[in-house]
Amino acid sequence: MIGPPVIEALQMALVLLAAPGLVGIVRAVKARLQRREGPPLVQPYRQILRLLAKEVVLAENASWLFRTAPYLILALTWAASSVVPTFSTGLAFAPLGDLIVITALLGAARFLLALAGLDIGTSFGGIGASREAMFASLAEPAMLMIVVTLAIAAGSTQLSTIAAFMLSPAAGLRFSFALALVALVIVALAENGRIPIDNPATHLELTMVHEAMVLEYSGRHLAMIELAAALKLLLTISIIACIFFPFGLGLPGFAGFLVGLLSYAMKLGIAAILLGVFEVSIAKMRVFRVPELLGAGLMLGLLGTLLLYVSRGL
Amino acid sequence: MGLGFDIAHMLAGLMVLASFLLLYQDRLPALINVLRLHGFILALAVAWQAYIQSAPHLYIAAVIALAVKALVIPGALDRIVDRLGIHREVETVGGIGPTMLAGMALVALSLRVMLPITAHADPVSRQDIALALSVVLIGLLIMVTRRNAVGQVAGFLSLENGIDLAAAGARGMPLVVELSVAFSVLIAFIVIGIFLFRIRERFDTVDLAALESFRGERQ
Amino acid sequence: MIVALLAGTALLLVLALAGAVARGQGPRLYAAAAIVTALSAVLALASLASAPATLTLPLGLPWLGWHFRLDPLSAFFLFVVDLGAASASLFAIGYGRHEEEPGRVLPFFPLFLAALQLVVLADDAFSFLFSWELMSLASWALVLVHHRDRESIRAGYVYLLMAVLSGFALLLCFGLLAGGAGAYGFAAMRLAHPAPGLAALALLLALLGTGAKAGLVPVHAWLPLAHPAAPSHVSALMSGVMTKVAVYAFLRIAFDLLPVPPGWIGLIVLALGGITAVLGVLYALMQHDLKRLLAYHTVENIGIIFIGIGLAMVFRAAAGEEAAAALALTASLFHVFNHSVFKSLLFFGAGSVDVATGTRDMERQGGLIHRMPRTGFFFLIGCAAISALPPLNGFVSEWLTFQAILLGPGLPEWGPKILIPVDGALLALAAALAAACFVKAFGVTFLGRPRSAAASAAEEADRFSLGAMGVLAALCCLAGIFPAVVINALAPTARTLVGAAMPTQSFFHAFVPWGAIIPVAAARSSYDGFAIFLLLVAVTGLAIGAARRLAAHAVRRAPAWDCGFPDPRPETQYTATSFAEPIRRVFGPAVFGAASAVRMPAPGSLSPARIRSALRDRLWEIFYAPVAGVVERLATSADRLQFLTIRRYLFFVFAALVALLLALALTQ
Amino acid sequence: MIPLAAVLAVPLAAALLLALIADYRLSARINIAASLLAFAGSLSFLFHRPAPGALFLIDDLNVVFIVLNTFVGFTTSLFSAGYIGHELESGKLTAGYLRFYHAMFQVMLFGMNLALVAANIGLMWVAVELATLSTVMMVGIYRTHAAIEAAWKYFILGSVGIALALFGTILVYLAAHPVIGSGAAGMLWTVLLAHAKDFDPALLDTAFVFLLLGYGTKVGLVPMHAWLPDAHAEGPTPISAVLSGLLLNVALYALLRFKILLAACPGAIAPGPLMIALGLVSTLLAALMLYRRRDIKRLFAYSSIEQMGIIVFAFGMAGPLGNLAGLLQMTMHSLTKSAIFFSVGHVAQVKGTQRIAEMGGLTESHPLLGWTLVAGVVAIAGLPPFGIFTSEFLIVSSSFSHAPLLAALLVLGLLVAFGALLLRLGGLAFGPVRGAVGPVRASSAPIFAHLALVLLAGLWLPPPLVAWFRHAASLLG
Repeated sequence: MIGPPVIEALQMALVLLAAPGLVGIVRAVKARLQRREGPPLVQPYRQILRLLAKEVVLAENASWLFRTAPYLILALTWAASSVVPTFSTGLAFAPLGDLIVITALLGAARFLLALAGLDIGTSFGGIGASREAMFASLAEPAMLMIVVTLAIAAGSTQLSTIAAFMLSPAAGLRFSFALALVALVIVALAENGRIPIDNPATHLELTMVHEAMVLEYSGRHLAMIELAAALKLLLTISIIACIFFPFGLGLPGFAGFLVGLLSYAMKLGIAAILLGVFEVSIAKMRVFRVPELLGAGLMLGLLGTLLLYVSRGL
Repeated sequence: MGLGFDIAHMLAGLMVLASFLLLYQDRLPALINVLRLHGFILALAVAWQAYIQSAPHLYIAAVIALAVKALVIPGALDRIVDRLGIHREVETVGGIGPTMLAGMALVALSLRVMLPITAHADPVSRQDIALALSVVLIGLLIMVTRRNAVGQVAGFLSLENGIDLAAAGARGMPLVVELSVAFSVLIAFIVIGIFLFRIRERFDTVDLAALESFRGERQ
Repeated sequence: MIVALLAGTALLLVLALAGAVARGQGPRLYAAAAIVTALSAVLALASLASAPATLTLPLGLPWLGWHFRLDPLSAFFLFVVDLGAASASLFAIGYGRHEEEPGRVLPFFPLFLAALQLVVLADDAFSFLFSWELMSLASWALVLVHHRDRESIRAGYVYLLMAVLSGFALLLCFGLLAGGAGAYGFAAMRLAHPAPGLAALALLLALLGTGAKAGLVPVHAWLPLAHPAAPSHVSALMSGVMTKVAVYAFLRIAFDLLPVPPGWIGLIVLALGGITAVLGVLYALMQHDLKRLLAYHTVENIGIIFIGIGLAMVFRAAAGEEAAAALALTASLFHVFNHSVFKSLLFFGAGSVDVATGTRDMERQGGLIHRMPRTGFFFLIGCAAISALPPLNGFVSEWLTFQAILLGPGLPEWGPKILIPVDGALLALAAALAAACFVKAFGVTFLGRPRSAAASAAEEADRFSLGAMGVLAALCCLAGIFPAVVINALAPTARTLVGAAMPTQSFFHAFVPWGAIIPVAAARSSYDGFAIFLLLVAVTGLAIGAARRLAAHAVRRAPAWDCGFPDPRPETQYTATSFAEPIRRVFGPAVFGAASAVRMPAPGSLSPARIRSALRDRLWEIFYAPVAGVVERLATSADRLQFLTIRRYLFFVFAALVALLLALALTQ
Repeated sequence: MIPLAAVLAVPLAAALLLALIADYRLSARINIAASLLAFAGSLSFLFHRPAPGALFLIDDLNVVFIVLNTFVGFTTSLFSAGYIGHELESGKLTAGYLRFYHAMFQVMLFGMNLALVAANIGLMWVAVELATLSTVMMVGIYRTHAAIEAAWKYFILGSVGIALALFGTILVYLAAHPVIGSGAAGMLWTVLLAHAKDFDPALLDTAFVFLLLGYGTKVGLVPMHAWLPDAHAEGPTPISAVLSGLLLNVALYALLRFKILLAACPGAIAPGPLMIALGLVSTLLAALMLYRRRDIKRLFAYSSIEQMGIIVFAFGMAGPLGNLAGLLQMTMHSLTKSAIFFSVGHVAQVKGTQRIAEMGGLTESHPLLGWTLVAGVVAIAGLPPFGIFTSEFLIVSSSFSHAPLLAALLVLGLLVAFGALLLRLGGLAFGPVRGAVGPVRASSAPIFAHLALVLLAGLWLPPPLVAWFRHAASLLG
């Protein structure tokens, strides 16, 4: 009764709308834990609207790349999120790409963002871009190793298939998956520039990575960037949820659809709370400790792959 | 035939002996004298071969040997020595004793190589060849153990005598005369060469060590 | 068909002669070369699926002759060659005008093109090696065009030496295959069944020979020296095309001439490919000479291609894995095509920048996107493509390679089970680092503020150069958006090599209403470049439209914010070196033995702080320096023989004589 | 008999005539004319040959050598005409020496031709000695310290070699004697070959040892090679060309003849291994020696040793392919190396020195010389499109299948040698211009003639030529 196109449209709208809210929840949780009043949950939405209303202050030597990048970044992130089964597996765009494609789309967004950081020719833009490049050069392989682990286990890189496999008894409980989960969490933190890799709240110059790249943005451009960042956070959480906690996915009928929606909302909420708790309970790392962490992530991914052979005679 | 064989054998043996004498000499004048003797014995040997092979053209070869090898060239060498005033010792490489031992070894080697294989060649040429080979080898040995040009020429000359002996010993070998002539030309050139160096006043001595000093490649 | 192609080659040879005699006819010659090669590219494309055609010319050895053969494999590579050649010639029509000594380029450029074509068409060992060496020779002459600077002379030296090494390796390989009787025809070699050990040795020799030409680590050292030294259109040919010809040679020998080799050789190729990919990109990150950076990226991409080939060999050796082998092979062939396209594009861009700013040093450039917008745009597309970003072509081939890697664990043996995922990690690492490297390449060269007067006065490239770049950029996009077309075109080639091909990718697939490519099964994995492209366009349009409708339109130009302390001096920007610094700190100590020392001035002193960092080329130290040292030492000791006395020389003769006589005496 | 007269009598007569003529221009022309006549005569051998006689024998094997010999002799005389005039002007030679030079040139050609057509091993020996002596004269002609020294070294080593060769010849006769009996018949190729199967193999072995070392000295095989580099470097360049292009071949020819003889005698040792060993040693050592050379002519002299090593290796490997490749390589080397020496001669005259350090950037200052030098080195390195590529292709590929290790060693030598030559070429032909940049007045026709032939051979070998080579190769067993 609800065809894939409808679900697809619903999901794309949903993720875009839910993303700032998710950020709001995380901030609220952190504020509470820090005994602060903290901003209201809708603050991110207001922020974006306010930015849209403001004029754009453009650096003199900004090129067309600098001006188009925000839209492309948002588009890439959004397109990636359109492939991830959030509350239902029956997505029209599912065949567009698999987990690797999603990673690549996010990589493309990062590529553009780094270039935008370099475009103005300020030292902060450079610092952000070069550090982002270093993080990415380790985070992406780690991500792909996780993909390999899952692909070997599930015999597929298609998220819907993986989710279905994870639901089936064939999956069982495997040590490899635990490793993969840890690695994926590390990657997710790096991708979204969360503590301990980066601090989204800071404007203390020398610790900035993501913020340093977008330092020159303002007005609607900045709005796009912010939205894309929020969307990315939601997207990574959805991926983790879809792979490791696919409960309530792919159930038949309208009831199943509703169950999917509810469980998804629940997952997002839990993830937001966990993230908030995690961020207040840990300190940010020195930049050059990060590669070690990400390297550990990569190794975990690879280890997970190799351990699969032990756990199941492939 | 028996006698003929023995005499040929004796003469060849004498040449080997003379070669050893050459090896032993360490003064140029004496060296040249022994060389003279060497050439003289060669002439005799060739003549004898001519007689027992009844090959008249060998007599010519013998005469040439006598003329060139026993008289002309040693004389020339004498003159060089006089002109250059190098009656002093020949610097030999690695004393006389070891050299003599090496010579012995060479004779043994040449016998070992030759005697078995020429089994069905006729005995005269057979032993001739064997001894000639040892003369040749000793000649080479002399060349590599003498630092002085004259000494080396002497060595080369004895080497060549050995070859002449072989040629004469090879029964009925044609062109022997021509070959020995050609060879004498070679020797003549060598001697002339030494003269040239002397006359052009480029080297105050024909000591090759001095001649080696320059290399075109040296900076 | 083949006759027409060879006629084209002959025309190129005529052009070479013309180039030797004609003065100031550069543009005309290049135009002619462009037309000829474009035509033969079309012919090659047309004969991709046609049955093998052969031709024999009475050249070379009379009893052998020169054999030519056009089968799907050679047709594909001929297309790659001619595409690169045509675009390079087109580019050179404009670019060549800036050459100060065209007389050193014009004779050898067409000769080089002809040799490239002949290698691909050759069908016997003699004509193959003849063309192979001719190819090296012509490109050597082109490397030496700027012969006054010592660097290019050294580059030429190392280059030709390695080229001759590779030639000898192949010669020995063919010697084995031909046997004592000298059956040099490839046809005979196909029929001959050499003993397994022999075949393995031949294959390893082939790997050495072709690897040394393709730039496989550790026999890659010549590549980053030679490719930048040549004029840029030649660099593009050497990087984009000549290395592919080496790949062709390996495929020809390993998949066509030899019987199916054992799997362990495939694993060796696989391992070499992974190492090459990662080391190549790491070295590239450390460069700030734009063309050298690109050259090192050629090494990386060759590594990726050989990963695919290695996978294909492993699958081929295993029973019943033809489909997987076909997938791996198709992936690497696809990447061959892609790399030839975007590497040529990037070298053209680098050449235009070189001409415009008079330097290849990125540290003296910047902000060129304002002065040369079109070049910048095309170069950006090239960067995105080589960084494997969807929806461009580079991503598709690497995605396919990954799909092949994901099939590896299904193999029974443990070797591939372990090694293939590790190679996957290496491939992923290489891809990610490549993206970082091209952020640097584009960002430092085209973005930011000019770092030199020349850069701020740069002029946009001429229309021919732009045309060449535009064509290639368009190809990058098309091949990425419609990968199904390319994959289907590659099917015959794959079938001739591994006896199977990927499932035909119908443009409107039955399963999904889009152009998804499905390597194995829809449930396993699929990628739909066209739909993603459409989606991106739609979503971007949506975002922009929304911004237009909802947001304020006001735009104010102002000085950069830069946290309130903007500094007008361009020196304050990040340089190429500083951009790569974090990665250098991560990988440097292990790979380059990097050492860096920071000297901070005393507190209060106004003298600048200095950082001094040094890299060492470990590979050179391990593989090349020792060999050179040994030869040097031997040469020095042998040289004493030149300065002995006559007596000593006589002694050698004497010793030789006695030794031989002794030997005789003992043997009798 | 006319052709024979052309090949032998003409040079001899010309030598006598030239000894009388003072005007060097005239004598240079006569020199050319005589060489041309000899070449024409040798060409006629291709169509009909005089019946083998007691003194002269012409068969498929030595026809190859004679034609090559007379042709290179002719081109060299052309080159020398332009070259020697400059020597006179630059005062390095006087008119008197020029007269001597031209006479000796013809004597040399006569000696070599005689050695090639001789049917009698004794006669051949005499001829080789004659050729040697005449070249010794030529090497020393500049009367400089270095020249006389080089000549002396060449002379002494050569004489010892000659002596050993003669001893070997005598031994061969001795081996033949029991079968053939006394008399001149015992020294005739044809007769010897016919009865070789009955000879005492052990005696032949010993003979071959002496012949290999004796004639090997002339071929320039290590360890008897010491004379070669200096002789090439210190003599007039035409002589260097003749030495590399011709004399080495003549000695090699003698060696090959005796190899055939041994091959025909069942019990005798296979000469192959010996030749292979000497060839490899020569190639490897010469390759190493190339690195430290500072004198351009010495450089290419050592490359000749290397090439001779390859050729001897090929003949040692034997087999139809090996021998064919050997003959081809020998021909190509003669043409290429003499061409190289021609252009090197011009270069040295322009620069006024032979020191490599004092010449550079030739492709810029003298494009013609520079590029011909590049082409020559590329050709000698066995790269296409030149003929040596073909022969090296055959040698390596055919030997690797049944003697992998040896072939690998040979390849190693080739690589090392190429490294050295390429290193020098980089400085000579490219890079900044060094040394004088005066114009070249002598003609480059001989260079182009040779290179064109080598290029043609690389692209297309006329089938009759190959058939003829193959027959010669089959003679070599």
